[in-house]
Amino acid sequence: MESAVWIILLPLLTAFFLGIFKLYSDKLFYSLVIVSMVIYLYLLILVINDSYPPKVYSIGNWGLLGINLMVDSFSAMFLLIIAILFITVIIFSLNYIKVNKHKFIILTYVMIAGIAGMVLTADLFNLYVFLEVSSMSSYALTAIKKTDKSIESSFKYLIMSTFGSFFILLATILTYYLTGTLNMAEISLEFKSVPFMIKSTIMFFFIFGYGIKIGLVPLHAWMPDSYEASPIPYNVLSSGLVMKSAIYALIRLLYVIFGVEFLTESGILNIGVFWGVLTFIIAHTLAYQQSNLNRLLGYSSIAQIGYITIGLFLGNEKGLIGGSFHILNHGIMKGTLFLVLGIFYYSLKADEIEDIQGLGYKFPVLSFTFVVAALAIVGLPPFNGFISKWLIIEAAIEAGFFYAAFFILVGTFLSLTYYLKVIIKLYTKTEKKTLIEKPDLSLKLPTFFLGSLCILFGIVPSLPLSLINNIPKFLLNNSEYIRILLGG
Amino acid sequence: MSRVHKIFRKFYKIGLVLFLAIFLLFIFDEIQNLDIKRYLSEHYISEGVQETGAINLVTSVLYDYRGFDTLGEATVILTAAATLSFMTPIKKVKMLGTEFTIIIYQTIIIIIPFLVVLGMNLIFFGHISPGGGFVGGVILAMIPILVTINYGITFSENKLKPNHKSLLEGIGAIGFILLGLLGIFAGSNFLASGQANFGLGNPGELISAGLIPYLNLMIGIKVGAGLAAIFNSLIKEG
Amino acid sequence: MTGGKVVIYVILNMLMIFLLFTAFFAVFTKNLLNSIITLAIFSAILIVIFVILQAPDAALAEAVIGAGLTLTFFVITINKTKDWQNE
Amino acid sequence: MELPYVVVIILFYLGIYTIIMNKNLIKIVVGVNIVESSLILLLILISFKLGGTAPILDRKYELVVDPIPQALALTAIVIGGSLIAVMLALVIKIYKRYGTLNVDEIRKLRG
Repeated sequence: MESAVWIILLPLLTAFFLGIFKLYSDKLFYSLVIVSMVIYLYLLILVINDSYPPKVYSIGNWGLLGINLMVDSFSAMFLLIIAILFITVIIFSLNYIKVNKHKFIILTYVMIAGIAGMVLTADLFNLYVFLEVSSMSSYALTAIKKTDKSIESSFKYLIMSTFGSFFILLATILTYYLTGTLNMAEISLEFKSVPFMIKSTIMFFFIFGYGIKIGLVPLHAWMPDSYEASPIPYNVLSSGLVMKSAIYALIRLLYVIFGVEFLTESGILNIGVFWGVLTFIIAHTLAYQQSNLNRLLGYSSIAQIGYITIGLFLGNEKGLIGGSFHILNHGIMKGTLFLVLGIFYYSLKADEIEDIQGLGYKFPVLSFTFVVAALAIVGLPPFNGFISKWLIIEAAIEAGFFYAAFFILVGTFLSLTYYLKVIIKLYTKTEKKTLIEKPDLSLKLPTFFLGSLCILFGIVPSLPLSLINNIPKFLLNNSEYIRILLGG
Repeated sequence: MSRVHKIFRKFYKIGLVLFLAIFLLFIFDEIQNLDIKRYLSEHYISEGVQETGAINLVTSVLYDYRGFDTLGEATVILTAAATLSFMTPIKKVKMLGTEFTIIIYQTIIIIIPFLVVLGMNLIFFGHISPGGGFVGGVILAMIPILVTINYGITFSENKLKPNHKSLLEGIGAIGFILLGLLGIFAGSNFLASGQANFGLGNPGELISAGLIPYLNLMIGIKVGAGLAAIFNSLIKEG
Repeated sequence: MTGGKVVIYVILNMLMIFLLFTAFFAVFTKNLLNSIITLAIFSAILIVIFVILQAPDAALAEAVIGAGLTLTFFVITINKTKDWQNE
Repeated sequence: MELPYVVVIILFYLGIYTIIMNKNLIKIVVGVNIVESSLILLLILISFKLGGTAPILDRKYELVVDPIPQALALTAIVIGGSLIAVMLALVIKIYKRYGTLNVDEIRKLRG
């Protein structure tokens, strides 16, 4: 079970070596990027395969005294997203990024290491440290274009995210003070004897802290600006991984440390579902008024996070499966949309809705992928978005949240309106446009790969669902997770 | 209308802060009368010295029991240094230095050797006396900072080129991970200095506590080079 | 508690109060340079409190990184943004 | 031991208030610094035991202070320090681009 550590170590080691190779030779730099990417893909597949009976890897061989890494099906599903998005983004950005290319690739590797660390760790303070690693590299990636807007939005993102980190650190300190340990399994055992009011207050601080990082509605102010100003390959990773790892960490904390009984008893599940509904209603309406495509897709990401919050906060098995499947699907769909937008921006510097008029005829295959991904994200039947949204609706009805199920349908039509607006603009005839640069294969290939995944997971959902189906076993009743983590 | 709106926003913010304050105030007077359990720290205190060989328990927790946090933290410093290095403009920037008197120049020349000795002492005696990789590294970073302030950025840049700084930073970080991998090659897990029976020696001596002194050294090099690079890019920025 | 211990805890509580005063002054003063200098005093008191609370490692780290480098960066920022005369 | 915890709460929310309410960018970073210091002070307060000695075991002590929060405090100080370094670099960049440190004017100029 060595490879669980290597998933965090390999990107870090590559980033450090790239930092040195950058000074000497470009050829060495790019060959290391390709080699480490291939090895990393192989390692990820290795770990995802033998993830069913969850395994624990203790750093420094200290067992419960030190830090433990835990690979169960929830983290394996997240490693699957990392495998899919990371490889496509690195290939795409190898010749998409012109300014500060070396720094961009080094910071992407560090961010992937931070997110892999957040996903695998079973230790509370280690989760905070890796949260800081991934946030620090995402502030840097937001500001890498050094335009006025990117510096200003990166500063706003930095202040809001640090504000959230304070509450997470405060809750971690209070948890240590109450339980005397930092291992998630031991904390959940010790938390059984902690009075109700204190536990719900600590839970409130965790939710408030992570809520800012996830971007739920009243706390999402920093999100659209950072989408508009950062490089498009980073947008793929930000909406696919950075927001998702925050909600992954929150769900891991809530279900393992506090346990489902406490969640239902304290009524946080209803608040979570209501917050999700509020998020996607407001995000859809705001997305409708946007003219910049990046901001439009940013608001649509916030809306999809609303669906995922509903799915994961329902507290029943089908909800967890639907929510996790939607995390996977949204990463792929939003990745396709952003990559297609990236190619449009690369070839025509087009990022307003008016600029992409008539591009349907110039890039027929690319626009077809855009339409496929747009219909998938809206949730129309043959694609993967429909299946996960349908699972969430079924789970909502099963859990008795009829208003949530109804509003998801309303939300589907809302998102249909603004995506149709873009698609219609794409296919309206217009005069000839001069191409600045011809996008070559290494830009188109990742886009088509992600687009085909949208269709593949829609037609054959059993492929990823086989992995996702045993997620609730270790989240709903956390005794199984705790038994394994305590070295059972 | 906007005046009322501004007042409303002001009271909304103050209300939010007070609302959160009540939560924390409530917790703290509730927490005081709880019986808190500290079995993990009791274990560190009673068996810490035998298991890791380091007398300074904080260093043994930082570099052996919870070594992974320190790796994450060293990455945070590397990211901060990388962020600041691409912030600086390419063109030459006039440094807003002030002309110091001759006394300052002479004292700096005298102080620098003591700083080197102090920094190295804090790094190597990290597992015996308070200090350790981070503190020693920052003191070593003080030397290029003092040279930059006194002799201007151009002199300090050609004394210790930026490329050398990022090279040193890379070497420190890779060294830390390679020492961690030593644990795997010795048959136990990653970053295992106490458990993988590297020579623990008898506590209190300089060469004791397995890998901890070398981990300290690597972190010291990395933090020193990283913070010197951060300082120079902040000075050159503008 | 012996006499010596009581004196230390009285000093500790006084330093805590002093900490509050410096923090309030640093936040509510108009001139930025005053607020930075008060922040230096704030960090200095914090280091003394850490020493009283038997935390030598944290005191050293706070002294070198918190009071040392962070305040140098603040002064550089103030130096480069000519705006500090009028807040 | 009641007063130190009250001081931590007041400092924490003073910093939060400064971050939310202030218009000057550098004052916001001062607020971040104050909140950071209050959390580290809380960590050290948690690790303190009445009459305990520092966690350096060169001799046998009967009561030793808890070493874990001090290790966490060291990590938090370093993370906070590098965060503030990045914030101040962005503040300098914003000042060079917009010529002012006032948040409202920046919002107007950004347009």
